[in-house]
Amino acid sequence: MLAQLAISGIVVGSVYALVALGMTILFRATSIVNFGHGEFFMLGAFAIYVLKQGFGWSYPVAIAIAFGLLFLVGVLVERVLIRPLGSAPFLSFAMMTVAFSFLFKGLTRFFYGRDVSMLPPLLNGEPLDFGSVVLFPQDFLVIAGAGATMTIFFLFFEYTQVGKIVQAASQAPRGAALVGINVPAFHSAMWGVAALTGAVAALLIAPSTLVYPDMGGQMLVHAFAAMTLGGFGSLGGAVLGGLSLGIIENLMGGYVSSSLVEISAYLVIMLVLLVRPQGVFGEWRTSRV
Amino acid sequence: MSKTADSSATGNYRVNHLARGRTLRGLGLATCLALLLGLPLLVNEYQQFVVNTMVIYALIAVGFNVVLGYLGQLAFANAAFFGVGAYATGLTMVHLALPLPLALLAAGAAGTVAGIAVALPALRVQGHYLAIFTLAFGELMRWVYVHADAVTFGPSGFNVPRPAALGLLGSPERGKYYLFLAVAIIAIGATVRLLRSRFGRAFVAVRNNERAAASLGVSVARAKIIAFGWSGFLVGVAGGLYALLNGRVTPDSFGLAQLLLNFAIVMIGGLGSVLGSILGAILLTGAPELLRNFAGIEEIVFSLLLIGVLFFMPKGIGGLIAARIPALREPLHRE
Amino acid sequence: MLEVRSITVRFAGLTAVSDLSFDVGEGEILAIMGPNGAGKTSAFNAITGFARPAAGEVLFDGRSITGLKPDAIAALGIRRTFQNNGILREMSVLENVLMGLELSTASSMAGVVFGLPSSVRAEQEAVAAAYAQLASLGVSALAERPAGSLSFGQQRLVEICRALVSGARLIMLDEPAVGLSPMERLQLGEVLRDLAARGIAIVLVEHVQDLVMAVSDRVLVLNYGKKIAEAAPEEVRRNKLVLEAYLGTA
Amino acid sequence: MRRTTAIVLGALSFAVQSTGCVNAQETTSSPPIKIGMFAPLTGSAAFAAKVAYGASSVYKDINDHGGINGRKLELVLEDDACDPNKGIAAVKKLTAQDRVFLIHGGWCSNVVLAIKPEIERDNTLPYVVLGAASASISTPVTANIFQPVATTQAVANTMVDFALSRPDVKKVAIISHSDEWGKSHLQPAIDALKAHGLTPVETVYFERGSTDATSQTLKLRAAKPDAVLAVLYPAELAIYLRDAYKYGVRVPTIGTQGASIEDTERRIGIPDAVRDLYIFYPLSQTISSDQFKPWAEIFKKYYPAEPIDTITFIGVGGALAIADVIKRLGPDVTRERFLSEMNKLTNFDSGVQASTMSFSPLDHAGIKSGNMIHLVDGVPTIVSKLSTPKP
Repeated sequence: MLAQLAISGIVVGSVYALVALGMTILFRATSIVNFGHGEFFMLGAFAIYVLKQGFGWSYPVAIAIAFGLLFLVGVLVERVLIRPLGSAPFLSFAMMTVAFSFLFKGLTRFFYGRDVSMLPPLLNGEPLDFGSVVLFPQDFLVIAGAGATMTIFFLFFEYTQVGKIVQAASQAPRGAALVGINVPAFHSAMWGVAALTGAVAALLIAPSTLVYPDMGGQMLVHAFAAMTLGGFGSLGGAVLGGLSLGIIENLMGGYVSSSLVEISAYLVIMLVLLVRPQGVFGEWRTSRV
Repeated sequence: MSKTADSSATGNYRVNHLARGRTLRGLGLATCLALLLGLPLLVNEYQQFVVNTMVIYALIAVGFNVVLGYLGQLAFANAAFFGVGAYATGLTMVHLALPLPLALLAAGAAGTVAGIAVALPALRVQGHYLAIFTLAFGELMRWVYVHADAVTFGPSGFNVPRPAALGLLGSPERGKYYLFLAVAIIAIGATVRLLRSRFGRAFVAVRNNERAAASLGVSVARAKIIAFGWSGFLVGVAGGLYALLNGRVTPDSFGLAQLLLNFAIVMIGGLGSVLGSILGAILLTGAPELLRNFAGIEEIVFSLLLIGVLFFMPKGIGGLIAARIPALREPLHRE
Repeated sequence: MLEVRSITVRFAGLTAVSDLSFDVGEGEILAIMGPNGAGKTSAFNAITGFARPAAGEVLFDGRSITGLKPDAIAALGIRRTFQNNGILREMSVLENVLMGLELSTASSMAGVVFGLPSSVRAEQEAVAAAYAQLASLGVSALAERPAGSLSFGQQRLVEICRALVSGARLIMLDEPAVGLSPMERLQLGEVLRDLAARGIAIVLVEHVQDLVMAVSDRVLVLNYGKKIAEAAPEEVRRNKLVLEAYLGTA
Repeated sequence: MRRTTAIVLGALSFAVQSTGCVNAQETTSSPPIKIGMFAPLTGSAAFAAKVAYGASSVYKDINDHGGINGRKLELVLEDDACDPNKGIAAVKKLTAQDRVFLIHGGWCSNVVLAIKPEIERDNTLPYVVLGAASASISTPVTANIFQPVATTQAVANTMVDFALSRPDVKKVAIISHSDEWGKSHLQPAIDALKAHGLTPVETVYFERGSTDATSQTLKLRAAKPDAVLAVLYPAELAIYLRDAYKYGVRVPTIGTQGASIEDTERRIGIPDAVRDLYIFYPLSQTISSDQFKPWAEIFKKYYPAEPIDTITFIGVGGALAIADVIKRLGPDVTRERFLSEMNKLTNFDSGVQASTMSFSPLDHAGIKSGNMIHLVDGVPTIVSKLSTPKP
């Protein structure tokens, strides 16, 4: 049972990790904590749903276009809502993200709130038995999809020239501007990438659950918990935090009580921030306050 | 309201310059009070109910503003304080048969305790850490309401007894109105006095610059605890009134939707403005009732309003008033 | 009045101040100079409670204040300014000065909330005292202005006003002349000498030589966290080590 | 402050004027009968707006056929957003401002329970529940509150009876949401099992919005149940069924109303995973059946953009009962007579609901049972007993 709980925890956790990674990238690049990140996930799911079910397009086409759309949404959010705030205080940015999260939720609810929307599974198939552990093909897809996306980000940030410059730009925007980086464009792109990771997470998880306007809230809290656990602003921490959170939830449910599954994330956030605010895996990074 | 405002005006250091403004303001407040007292004669029961809701939200907004606007801390625990207050009033009336005034005090006490509980991490973590912490705290409270069935009656909530005294003035809504109005005037009046005293200045100093504040002898920790505690007290009492207003307390009332509403009211009313908070509450609780025929766009309208405020009037309605009507300017206004 | 006994301050693994000692007496003006990164602000922070010295002791009136919190140190009558933005920008000038009275205003939480006469009176007296202090520095016309909208010179005056109103006996100024016009510098120098004449001790960190030379009784020079000279202004000017420290790094 | 008052008064005068407009339209000699309705048209439960639209298309259809005894029905529909505070405001508006004859409304039980004291206070006002199922709405009985839908009690009883309809089922486990909806089914189900001398071998909670039921399913599997009662919303039901199949919990699963069995199968993508799924079904026939064609057409006529679902028809039985009772009142339509006629309604067959509706002064829970639906060769079919396992 332990092995099964742990493996299933990793499957769910890898989606949390992916969403947390998207938020972390944005935070690293712009010092903005995006309280509307859950809505990127939700919009990603709806984009795929509308293209696949509404327009009747095939999954590959729908997915490709949905990813493109979400990138665009991220860029637009930055251009239209974030950039005009200029050098406003931290509070204003936080509030702006709260505001657009409710805007997106409201718009989606207005158009799709009365439907029960769902996506067909990406992969059908009988469960595969590995002795004490049973997995669906879809589970492999989730791990592989999340794993691949995360690997791409790591390779990009740690090993490419552009990635290193990008990191520099996030740490010292003025210096970056001096060496010729177009910082505003870079910020736009990072918003786009963040929204795109939301869409990837949505693709991995939405076919096995419903698509509904409130689906972002839960995911946001899980991503926060993952980031907090792993140390705010640490890419590796976000991933480790996400995976750990998935396992913690399952172990809580399996060994303690099923009513604790839903608050595991909240408890993790509160405990970590009270006891070790720098995160279990992370180093302390002072944030823009 | 005239009594409250008068005594706070004496504590108001502008007053030396504005002796004439003071008389005018006194007259204005007296008129206002008369209108507020006479209001029930002009409205039907439904409208009275909506007005009662406005009074509660005015109290919530002022309370939330203490932390968000004056202390400048991004805390998302307001819906939790509200819920704690509602549960405290309802449960002490049901389980302990407390009389109404005591049950409301219990709400205030519970809110204060919750406020201080949130202030403690606020001493260690700030900014988005605090925001996330308080978000988690609020959801945890909701989980407690749902799962502590034996005390809280679980997810379906419970009915709050209706004190007979509230029906003495014809309709219970009218009775509630005078009760709510009295509580709100006393509580908001006290808040105004607090904000204009050295305590309020300490809040704003902490918001401005914690290090500078500390160098002036402000205990940052104490200022945060007082602000959060007081905010929790006001919002807790508002929660107690909310329990009475609806006659029923359910966990669902204190979730993210509630938080958005509180947040929007304070932002649109204006950070660091008591008057703005009150007007914001009236606007945002009244507008959905007027727009009943256009249901479904509440979230969209609120969020667009929020965005508009952030772009075009960062000081909200309160800032607008301060710019236009100097007599209504509030000391300690965010500049 | 202030005795600093061989304090050492470490910050993120670096030794910012090492083994620093000095005294300041009533009515004395001590200037601390030194190149950038010499540890001047760290020394300030250690004295005023914003940083904890790794070793050494700070005495005020013969009592150790080492390791006290900033607000507790402020309560003893030590007030400081910050290199930049020590002013509370979003508050009015009057409110800034009132902040100086934070500790001496006797209003209680309950008194304020219930509007008790004693607290109301305490608040009114504070306002009166703040006005009086502004008037004594000749800036009462600024009372209602938001502090953030003032010129740098005016901001310094407000900060000094804020320190004075609290009855501070030691005022520590961190680069007060930054951004000031020559006229304003002269004015500031006059104010400082005035304060010293009233028996207030002043410690200032300053780069602007003419101000330092004009006002200070003694000058202390720091380099790499160490004291390399402490003497009257004219002597320091001729000190070899000091010249090296400045020219060598220039 | 003066502005405050100005805004308040402005708002109120607007509200007063808008009522005036409504009154001005009533010019015919026999005024319409005003029916107030409230439902979650927005918010997280907005999918249930179609319950209100289903019922209101009945009233519209009646009007298009000349009304009742020559009088038209005038419907005032309010949003409650599934929020008690908004629900109370809606009811107060309907009674104090619109002065409706009766109220037919409420999908969310927490809203209905919140307005209950309000309705009790004005005990002449007839209130008929639109779709809310909580058993505590009609138990204990309130003179003017009628519940013409299957209560959670009725649903839970039906589920338990159905699970035990096969003699070898002795160990029953439950997986449930812990919200108001979940718990209002859970307790009656446990009570119903108790009446058969059984206790659930395992009860686990599975929360709304979760994406994985591994820990819950493994716990259920460890208890080795003969049948599982699943008090879950459609999304979570599908997740649970997939995991149950994955981890080899292959016993009959009995679900509450709300989930479409075909959708569930399509979402899981494995026909075998829903082979043993039975879902409580409140209607007399499947909505694709011939008997439901006319109803579907009426609905399409008035709400062409709304999709048709099982829950579209939940409020239809109540609307038909209300219309029937008003018709029996003849020209003398008073609230008092309506309440007394309602109490006399016996074995009223709406043709829509799974069972007939009966009220008496002592019992205002009008519907006592429902159907079970099951996929037979991929076709949703109404069944009455748990079939014996295939070899």
